Amino acid sequence: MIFSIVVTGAPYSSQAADSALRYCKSLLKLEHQIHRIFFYADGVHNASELAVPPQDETNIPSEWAQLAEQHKLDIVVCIAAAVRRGVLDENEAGRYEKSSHNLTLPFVLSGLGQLVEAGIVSDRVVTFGA
Amino acid sequence: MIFSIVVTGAPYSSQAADSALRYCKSLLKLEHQIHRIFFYADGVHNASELAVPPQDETNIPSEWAQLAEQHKLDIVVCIAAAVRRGVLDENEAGRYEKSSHNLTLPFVLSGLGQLVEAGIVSDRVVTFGA
Amino acid sequence: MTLHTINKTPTESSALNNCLASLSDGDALLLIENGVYAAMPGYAELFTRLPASIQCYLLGEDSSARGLNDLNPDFRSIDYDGFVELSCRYNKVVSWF
Amino acid sequence: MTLHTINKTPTESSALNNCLASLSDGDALLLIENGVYAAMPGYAELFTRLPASIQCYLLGEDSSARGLNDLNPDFRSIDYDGFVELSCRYNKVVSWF
Amino acid sequence: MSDTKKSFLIINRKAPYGCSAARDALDVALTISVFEQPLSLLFMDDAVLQLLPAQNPAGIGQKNLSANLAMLEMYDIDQLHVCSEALQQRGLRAEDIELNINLLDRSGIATLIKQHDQVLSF
Amino acid sequence: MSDTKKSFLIINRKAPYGCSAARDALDVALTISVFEQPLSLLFMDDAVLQLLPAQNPAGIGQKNLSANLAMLEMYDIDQLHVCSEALQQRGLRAEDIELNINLLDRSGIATLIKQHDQVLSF
Repeated sequence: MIFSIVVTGAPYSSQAADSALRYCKSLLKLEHQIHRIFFYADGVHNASELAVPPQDETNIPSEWAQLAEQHKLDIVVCIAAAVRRGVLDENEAGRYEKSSHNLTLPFVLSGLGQLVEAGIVSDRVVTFGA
Repeated sequence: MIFSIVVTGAPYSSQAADSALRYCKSLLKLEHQIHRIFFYADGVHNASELAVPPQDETNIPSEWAQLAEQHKLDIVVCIAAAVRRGVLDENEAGRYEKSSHNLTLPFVLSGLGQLVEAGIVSDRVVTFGA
Repeated sequence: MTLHTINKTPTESSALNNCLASLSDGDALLLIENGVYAAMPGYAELFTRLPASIQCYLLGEDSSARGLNDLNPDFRSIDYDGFVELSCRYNKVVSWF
Repeated sequence: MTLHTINKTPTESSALNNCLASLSDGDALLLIENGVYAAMPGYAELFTRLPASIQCYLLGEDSSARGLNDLNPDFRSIDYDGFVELSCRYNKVVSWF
Repeated sequence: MSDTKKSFLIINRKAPYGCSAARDALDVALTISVFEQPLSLLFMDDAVLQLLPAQNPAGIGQKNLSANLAMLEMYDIDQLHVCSEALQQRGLRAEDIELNINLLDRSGIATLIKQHDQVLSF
Repeated sequence: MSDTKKSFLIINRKAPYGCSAARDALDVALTISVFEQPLSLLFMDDAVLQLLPAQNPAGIGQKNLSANLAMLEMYDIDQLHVCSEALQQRGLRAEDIELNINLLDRSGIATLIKQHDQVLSF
């Protein structure tokens, strides 16, 4: 079955990000297809390259990145939500004349159309809310 | 009277940051002393240099920075809360081998002792919670 | 005597509920942000058992923002300067969120 | 038929309340994260008026995390694989948070 | 983009201005309409407070949500469903709302959820 | 640091694990004790759920909060006040809590707030 996942909570601030990660691992284990994981609202902080959790805790941004690389997942961050919250890729950093950027690869910034398209082509959309 | 302010909400995600900013402006107008503004939990995102709100909205991190410079305010971000949420100064970025940092100046990262000390020396501590 | 601020609606969190259960005579309530919705006439019964010694305020910027015109007359509207003045007049500020 | 997930306690938000008001016959409830506290025996009366056609589940990882041992027997404990299976078995998933 | 259609329901449950949920939902609604997918909006619980007229958030540095909601019809978003119980609990009447709304009781809400393919919550 | 003392009250209202409030409060409590200021903790509403024994959050990738709370006495943090109404509403008894706690009713909570100089909420 084709799934898409929406995450609206930041790591550590709410449990949503951790729950979504565990749910996605189960989806892959049970051989479902993940069309897209979409990070919206405070969920954009899941993509922060600068987050440094204590060593005995899960590094959620890097877990997402690893999972995405391993399984060729499309992990998309809402660009409008991200830019206002200070999560920028190289492109946006350039556009707004910021000297640095902090989006972890392979996360990509894109528009809300990616959420809607995911809803159209997926059998299930599951939201993990903050 | 000596005030200290605690902010635990991120800009845009909650109204707490905007309320705290307006309250601080009133404190200064009424000639009270602000001993410290302490940013804790999700409030650490108030210090993000990379946040780019739409042009017709308040840029809260830069408003804090301006207010602090103008009035020589001590604006302190809890270092533990900030590091796990991806808000780093140059020092911490170096420590964790990150290629960039995103703390707006004159915000400083420091420990929770700065919150407790503020509570000891201030007549009032007012928290703006998320 | 304590100034209690509440910034959540009566249903989105238990902040108001918890605050009302924790008041002492002579304390004051100040509704801010989403807290101002509690001053809608429809919620008036939440406040009927308050002792007369409890002063009730709301932040006018927040009630105007939300389109609240017809308000519970027990609440006096103040601005941020008024909020600061109350913070001085009472011995401490407790935030319920 | 819909799978409804709830991730808040009965008092920290109106999520559970809103969910219970929106069920159709044959739907299922799944308590996750802080939502699992609703399966404490002390909250059993919240669920007494549920139609028998509503299946009730909770995520075992979350109830163990929180030290909940003595649980409302109407709730069946599942793991993340079970959560995925329920997501397939029902036509859609609605999240209440 | 394929020709497939999915019907979307957006459930709004939060008051405006205190958090970003109301605006986040509105942005998603507008995007769904760009994709020309069937869309309904449901306002329940505190979200009925989004529908109050005469909002004026200039004093708190935010944009006027009610002005945006009033524009939804221009985007052919005309399925605005409102929980009648939520209005009543807040002492509001349908006449207080200056938008073209459809009142729903509990069973109406259950049916609405049943009728849509994808449900997004805010 | 001056010799001034201020008494602190930390009000806990949130359940553990779902958000960071419980841990944030604990970190502040430990810091206040380092500064050797008088400190009381109040657990009301969902925060009484922080006090349940046998928590095991390994399956959700978090640290055990109850283990940390059990260590508070070592830091001379022994003023743990608990709202009896909050326990009762959740079907809990004082005997279920394996910590040395002091039960308070509404007027006890009001008095506790009155007695402290600074109140921090979580």
